[in-house]
Amino acid sequence: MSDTHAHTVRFVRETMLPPQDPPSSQIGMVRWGRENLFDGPLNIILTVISLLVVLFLVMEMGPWFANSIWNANSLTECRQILDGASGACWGVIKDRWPQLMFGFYPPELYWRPVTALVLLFVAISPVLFPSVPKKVLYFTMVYPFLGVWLLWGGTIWGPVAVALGFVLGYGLVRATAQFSTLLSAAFVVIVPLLYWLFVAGPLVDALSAIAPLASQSVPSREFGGFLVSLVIGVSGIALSLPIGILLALGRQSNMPLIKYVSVVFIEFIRGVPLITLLFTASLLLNYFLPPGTNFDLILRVIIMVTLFASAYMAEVIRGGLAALPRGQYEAADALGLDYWKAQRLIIMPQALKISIPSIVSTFIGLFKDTTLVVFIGILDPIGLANATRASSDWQGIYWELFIFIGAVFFIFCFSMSRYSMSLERRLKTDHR
Amino acid sequence: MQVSDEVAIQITNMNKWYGSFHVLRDIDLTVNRGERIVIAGPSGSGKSTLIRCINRLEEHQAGQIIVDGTELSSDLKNIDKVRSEVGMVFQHFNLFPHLTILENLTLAPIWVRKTPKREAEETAMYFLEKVKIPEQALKYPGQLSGGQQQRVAIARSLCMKPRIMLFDEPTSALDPEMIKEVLDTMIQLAEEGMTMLCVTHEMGFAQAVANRVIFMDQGQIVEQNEPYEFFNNPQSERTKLFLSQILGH
Amino acid sequence: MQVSDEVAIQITNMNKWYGSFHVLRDIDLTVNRGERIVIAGPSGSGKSTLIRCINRLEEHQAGQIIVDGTELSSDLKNIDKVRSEVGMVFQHFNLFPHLTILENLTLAPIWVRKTPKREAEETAMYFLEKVKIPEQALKYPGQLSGGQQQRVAIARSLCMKPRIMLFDEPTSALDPEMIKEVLDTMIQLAEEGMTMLCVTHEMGFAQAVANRVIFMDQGQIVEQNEPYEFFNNPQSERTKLFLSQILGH
Amino acid sequence: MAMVDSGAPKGSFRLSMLLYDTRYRSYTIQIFVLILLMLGAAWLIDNTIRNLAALGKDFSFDFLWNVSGYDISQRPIEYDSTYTHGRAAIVGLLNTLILAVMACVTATVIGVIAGVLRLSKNWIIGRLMTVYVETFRNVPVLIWIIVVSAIMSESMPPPSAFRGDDPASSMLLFDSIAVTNRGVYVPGPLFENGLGYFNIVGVDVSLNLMAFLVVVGLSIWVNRRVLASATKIQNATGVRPKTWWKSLLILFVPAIALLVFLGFHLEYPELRGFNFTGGIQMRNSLLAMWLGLSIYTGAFVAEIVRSGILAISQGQSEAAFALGLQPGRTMRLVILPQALRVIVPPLISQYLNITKNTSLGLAVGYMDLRSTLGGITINQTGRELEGMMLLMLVYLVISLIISTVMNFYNNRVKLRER
Amino acid sequence: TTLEDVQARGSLNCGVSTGVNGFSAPDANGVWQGFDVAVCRAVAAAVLGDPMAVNFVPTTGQTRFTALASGEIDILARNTTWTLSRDVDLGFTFIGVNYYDGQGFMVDRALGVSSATELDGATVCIQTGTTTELNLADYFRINNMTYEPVPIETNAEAQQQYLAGACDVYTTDASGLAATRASFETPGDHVILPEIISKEPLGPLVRQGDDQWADIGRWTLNALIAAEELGVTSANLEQMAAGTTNPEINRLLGSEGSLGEMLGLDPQWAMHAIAAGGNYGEIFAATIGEATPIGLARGLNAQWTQGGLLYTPPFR
Ligand SMILES: Nc1ncnc2c1ncn2[C@@H]1O[C@H](COP(=O)(O)OP(=O)(O)OP(=O)(O)O)[C@@H](O)[C@H]1O
Ligand SMILES: Nc1ncnc2c1ncn2[C@@H]1O[C@H](COP(=O)(O)OP(=O)(O)OP(=O)(O)O)[C@@H](O)[C@H]1O
Ligand SMILES: [Mg+2]
Ligand SMILES: [Mg+2]
Repeated sequence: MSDTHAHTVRFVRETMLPPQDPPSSQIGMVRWGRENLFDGPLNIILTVISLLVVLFLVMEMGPWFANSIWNANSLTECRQILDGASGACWGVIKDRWPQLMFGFYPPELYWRPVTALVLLFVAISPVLFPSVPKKVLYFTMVYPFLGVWLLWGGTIWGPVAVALGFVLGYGLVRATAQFSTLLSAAFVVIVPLLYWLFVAGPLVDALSAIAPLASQSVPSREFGGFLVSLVIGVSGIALSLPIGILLALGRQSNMPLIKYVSVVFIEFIRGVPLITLLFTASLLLNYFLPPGTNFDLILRVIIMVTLFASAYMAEVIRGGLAALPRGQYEAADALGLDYWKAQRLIIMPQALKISIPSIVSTFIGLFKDTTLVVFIGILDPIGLANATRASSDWQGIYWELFIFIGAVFFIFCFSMSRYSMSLERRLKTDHR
Repeated sequence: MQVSDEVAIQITNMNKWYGSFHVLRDIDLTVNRGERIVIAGPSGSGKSTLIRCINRLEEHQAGQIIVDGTELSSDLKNIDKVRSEVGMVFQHFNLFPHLTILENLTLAPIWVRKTPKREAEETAMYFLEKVKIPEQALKYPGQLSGGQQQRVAIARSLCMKPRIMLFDEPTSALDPEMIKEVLDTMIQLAEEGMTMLCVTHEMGFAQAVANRVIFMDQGQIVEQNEPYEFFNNPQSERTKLFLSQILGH
Repeated sequence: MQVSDEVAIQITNMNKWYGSFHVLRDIDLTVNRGERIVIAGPSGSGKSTLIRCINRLEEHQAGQIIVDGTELSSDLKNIDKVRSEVGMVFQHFNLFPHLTILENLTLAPIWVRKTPKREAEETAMYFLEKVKIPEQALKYPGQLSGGQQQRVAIARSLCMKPRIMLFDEPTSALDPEMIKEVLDTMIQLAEEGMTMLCVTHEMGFAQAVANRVIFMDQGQIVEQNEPYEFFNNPQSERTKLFLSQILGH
Repeated sequence: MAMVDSGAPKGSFRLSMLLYDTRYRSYTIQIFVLILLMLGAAWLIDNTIRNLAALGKDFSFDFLWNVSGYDISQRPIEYDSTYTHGRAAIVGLLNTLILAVMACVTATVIGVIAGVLRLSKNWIIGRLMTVYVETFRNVPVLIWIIVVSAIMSESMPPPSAFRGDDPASSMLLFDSIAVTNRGVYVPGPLFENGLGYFNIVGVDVSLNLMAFLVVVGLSIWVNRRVLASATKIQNATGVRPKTWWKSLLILFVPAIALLVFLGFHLEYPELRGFNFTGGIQMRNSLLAMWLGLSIYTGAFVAEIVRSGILAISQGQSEAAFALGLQPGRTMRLVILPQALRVIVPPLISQYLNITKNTSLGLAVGYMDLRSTLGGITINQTGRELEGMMLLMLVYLVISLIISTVMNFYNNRVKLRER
Repeated sequence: TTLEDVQARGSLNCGVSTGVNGFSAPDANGVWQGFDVAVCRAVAAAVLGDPMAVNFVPTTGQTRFTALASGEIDILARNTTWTLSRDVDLGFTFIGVNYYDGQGFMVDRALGVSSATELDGATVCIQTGTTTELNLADYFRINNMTYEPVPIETNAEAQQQYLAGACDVYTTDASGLAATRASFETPGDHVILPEIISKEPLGPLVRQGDDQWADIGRWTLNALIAAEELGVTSANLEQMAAGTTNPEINRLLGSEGSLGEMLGLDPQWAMHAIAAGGNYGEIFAATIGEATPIGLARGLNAQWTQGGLLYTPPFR
């Protein structure tokens, strides 16, 4: 076919060309500047505007930050030191630091929330970092009870008795495995419930009488500041996980009743603002519980926040389930695993892993939303800022408190969101 | 390779619909113990559906399927019984990516058969050796090649000591180099007398080990014959057309 | 298939850098009208970059590219002119998924060439028939198979009545069955005398239709020859190595 | 479809089939769950009834018809302290909706600009936008609202600064806009030969506004006809006639004519007594909520827009360029229609979030539904159960409407696949 | 009963506001201080003998009544105005008045306003969820004036807005106005207008239906007032408790009679209550009196013998 060819085309390169440096217009600051800052009139305008904005911000806030005062016990003192100049009075943070962090938690017991926080990281480390040995998961299972005991104190038998209920449930799962899963499921749910309702209380009393192992108890109304935000956020997410899983499964169920109950619940919760649920916790929950029941506000808030988070969690987990190929369900079926075993051994471990980044995002959202508890009189950081500003010493202070609170939230949320992004990237390459 | 007279699977007059679409029409099929059957047919002819009905991954709406003496009905106990007797290998392996190979293999024996863990692991290693990859036991599926994964999938089914094995195009998702290693494993299995139903387009395999080739089209069994006759002397027009297509290219 | 003496593309001493990475080094290439050139070479050798420079999807930093008498510089008018003369087919088709096949084909003629709609549609149907899928005109790209999509992509380029066609690995994202249908379309195009530059590893295609095969490595043209000579009598060591790899397997 | 249930032995129903037979099992479970649900509901309702009885309260919505006794500063409809609680709730609802709509619009604008700028090649603007997005996303919205409100009340001049012979501040734009720490006063429309009002179910509807809307609607319709005929000409001849000047004429001339006819003029705000009067006042509370929600949500929208544009692969614009389409057309014909499919659904859920977040109005004294019905009314009447239920119901209805719109959109633009 | 609950718990749950200078606010050590707080401490001391056995539950204008109704708190001491509907319809019992107040207005001196009747068209900062909101609406309507309400949640916020000039007028109880003004950099630049537009008897309240508990609260408060009248102070408390010539003091401090027993309390209940923070006058002086930054004069809250309204029924 090449016979129609006009001229010879043969060419062979004898020596390869070495790479050369690009022309000078292609490298260095000049090119970088031209390409990134001054490429075309629009870009030049944008650059100038941005520089002006940055300049303006620095001019406006620079002196204020530059004149920061750290050692002052009241605003008046600050004003005296500043002597008319504009400047930040960070003395308020120093003065109220323990309060903003721990609220009214007894100062001699600060080590307890701190330990609880450190142990929390240990407990979730196997989930977050694949290199952590799997054995740590046992600690993760113990942590909720340990954490509760560290934070609230009191007799150690309370958490132990509650934990026993779970052990009981697990034992029943093992024991009733050969019966119909339906019967055993009912059994496994009902027996521990009965235990918690009727046996656990007397058991705790009995055990405390025998071996009074107790630490100083701290009622939750003494919690405040970031401690309260963290407690509400973390327990909301942790408790909402199992409920969210059930709701997600319910929403996928082919039984209409269960499906619609789940859908209605999820859509209801997602359709109303969190603040109305918080008001429900503070104003209405007592209407719905038997007359005379009365437990403290933070606990009620945790209940409502858990319900709130579980609706969002359900959607997150539904996303994780949807990402699983059908083949996984079929393979489990074909091996003879029943629904619950398949869920527990095959589906959930994978779906949850896929969902971790979204769970982290949900947590960030929830953590930010905990600031709304200020509306029902819980002294979270914002609430404490208001209370601080109501004291004679600090009446009139403003920016410093909110900048500080905002910065702490930022550090928390930003690092978590970065972590979840890196996790997402890792999962993308991990998963087949 | 002996075929006994005992019936392993008995399908009578079975029909299945997806919505109003009639996928399987009046299927009658008897498989004896030790038989090795290859099912072929154009895409969409219902081969996968048929095979999936046999362990109730799909529900049939009319007719009877009796596997190893147990009738498949809506009774869960029967379904469980059948499923633990029948192993299945899928086109896309469907290994569990979050478990090691060994855990993949011991999962069902431990949780369904209640085998002690130690014993389950021994069985698992035995079958891994049989499919010639014992050294991969502690890796994760994602670290294996497609052919190795499919062999693990076969071993996983075998660990449940099934009396019947179903294969749904086990080699069609594999690169050509890997097809052979999987087929070798299957041939070995066939030689040991396992009852097998296999949907495949590997005609070499069919000729080598099948007792019978079944040709399906439009949800019905169109032709059934011994491999040699089937390939060299097809009766129906459709079969001829089909054979010319797959052998031609 | 005649090759005229008229020059279609003239590349002289062209260099391109990505940052400080020298991708294309001293490229000299003259393509006559009606010539069909296949470009081959290992991955990362700059084949795609070269072809994308020809319609200024990438900017070159030194040297000259003259397409159909128009020099490519930063002059927007020239770029528009060249782009409407040169058609390009991508590895991943890049059809517009929100438009029907017909709309995909008429979009550029209507908005760039200012063709009346009716006329544009007629042309579109003509080319759809040419790539043998006129019946798909009203479907959406997502509803077509890969091979069909790539043929639509070729038709889409042709609707602009280009004088030069560029192909960047048009078949490498396709299943084997579909490769043939796309190559057939391309061969037909070649036979009609279209000037073509084609990056491909389909050596059968190269032997069948190319006037010239260009082998690139490390951003330079290493060897250039007629297909027969190129495959049977490669000169450079690199070419030999490359050919042994792709033909060997 | 012919359903024949042969083979299966029918007659012999055994009790165990309730548990083991797939046909009955799901009923067993559902009935069990239903019983549990009803028990739970009965328990809750019984508790509520007993608690109400113990407190000596009844369950009734009569309070909605009682005189409210409190004033609301921002009143889209007529209201004062002699109206009822029900009316106060409606005022609150309207305020919620006004705020939500305003914030949705600006959040979208800010978000689109920031999202696009974040993709810009300009290094410094890209960095600035990243800083914007990250700072605003990672700090609670409540703090932003409080901070914006503080900036407004701290750094803007009070109305008194405009007073005197040598005022400390002056109005902007030829004395037409006053920016004060009580809000921004802008000129308001007045009509010399106005058409008056029309009263429907106790709400005064301005006929001027109606007439204006009708005229604008008509203009838009005519403009669409013009565009359609341009398309027709383009289809026939291939050349699209220039229509922008026609569109301008059609869109603006009739509206201006109507305004002239009605004797439209602006009423400028004027410092009288303690405050500016005349014109339209956008109160601090509204501005703080509006800006706070907009910039906070804008950061999320920016991310949505950015990822939406990134999701439309590079290949699409390359293919369009290779066909000779210019960047502007490529954007309009190829990129935008596809990016919108990706962007709109999450955007709508951001709108949902904005609507829900308007309930933070209390923090800066914005009288939205939560502050009126869910706040002062509950507090003055002690009807927290009824009030909260009503409040949730209203939010739920708004949410459902928004998500219905979203589903409708999703179904309409779904890409067809095999 | 509530008394039994409190004694079993060993601590009193007392609702206070989330922060009003001088009335209730936590100090840097997290200890609540203030005039309302002192009432809580006195009741705790009377019931439990320990003034520190109080759990303070911060409540907002919105949550305070529910918290009390639901039993979350035993007593609400949060400058709450005693009105008929609260007493009757909402189902609470006011146990007395610890501060007689009235709603007033504060304006910037520079405005040159000297009477509330000149406030037509003004922008007014009010705290929501209070009776001030209703009084304000009434007052302006009666006087045919218009105003622009700026509803604000907390006192600190209101003060901020007022100082920044975002409102011309700040209205709240006169005590609050004075307390707020006292903390300004230049208090002299602000005037409190002479009009008091409402009666605001502020007092602690308890749930209706537990008369014993209401009695305890009521008489604890009375004991503080009576102590001032009778000259019992924390300084001479020990000495007087040993017995005096005045039988009323003896009955009050438990050295004579069995008043404590009638209430179901320790005979020394009142002594403990007074020991907690001193008598009414001492508490007043320490928290909001003229020597504090708040600088309130006794005014109406002086003893009846001094021309004030404080008048306790006899202890007998
Ligand atoms: N879940 C389902 N719902 C509706 N139709 C289905 C479903 N699964 C399969 N079908 C249809 O049933 C028919 C038979 O499908 P089946 O998968 O059994 O074919 P097959 O012979 O295995 O084809 P292949 O060789 O492509 O795997 C096909 O037309 C298919 O579209
Ligand atoms: N936008 C870019 N920025 C930086 N480097 C690039 C870019 N695009 C390509 N490269 C680099 O330029 C080199 C040549 O790329 P090119 O895509 O032209 O190779 P190719 O020969 O087409 O390879 P393949 O066969 O894999 O498509 C590669 O090393 C690639 O990594
Ligand atoms: Mg199949
Ligand atoms: Mg390439």
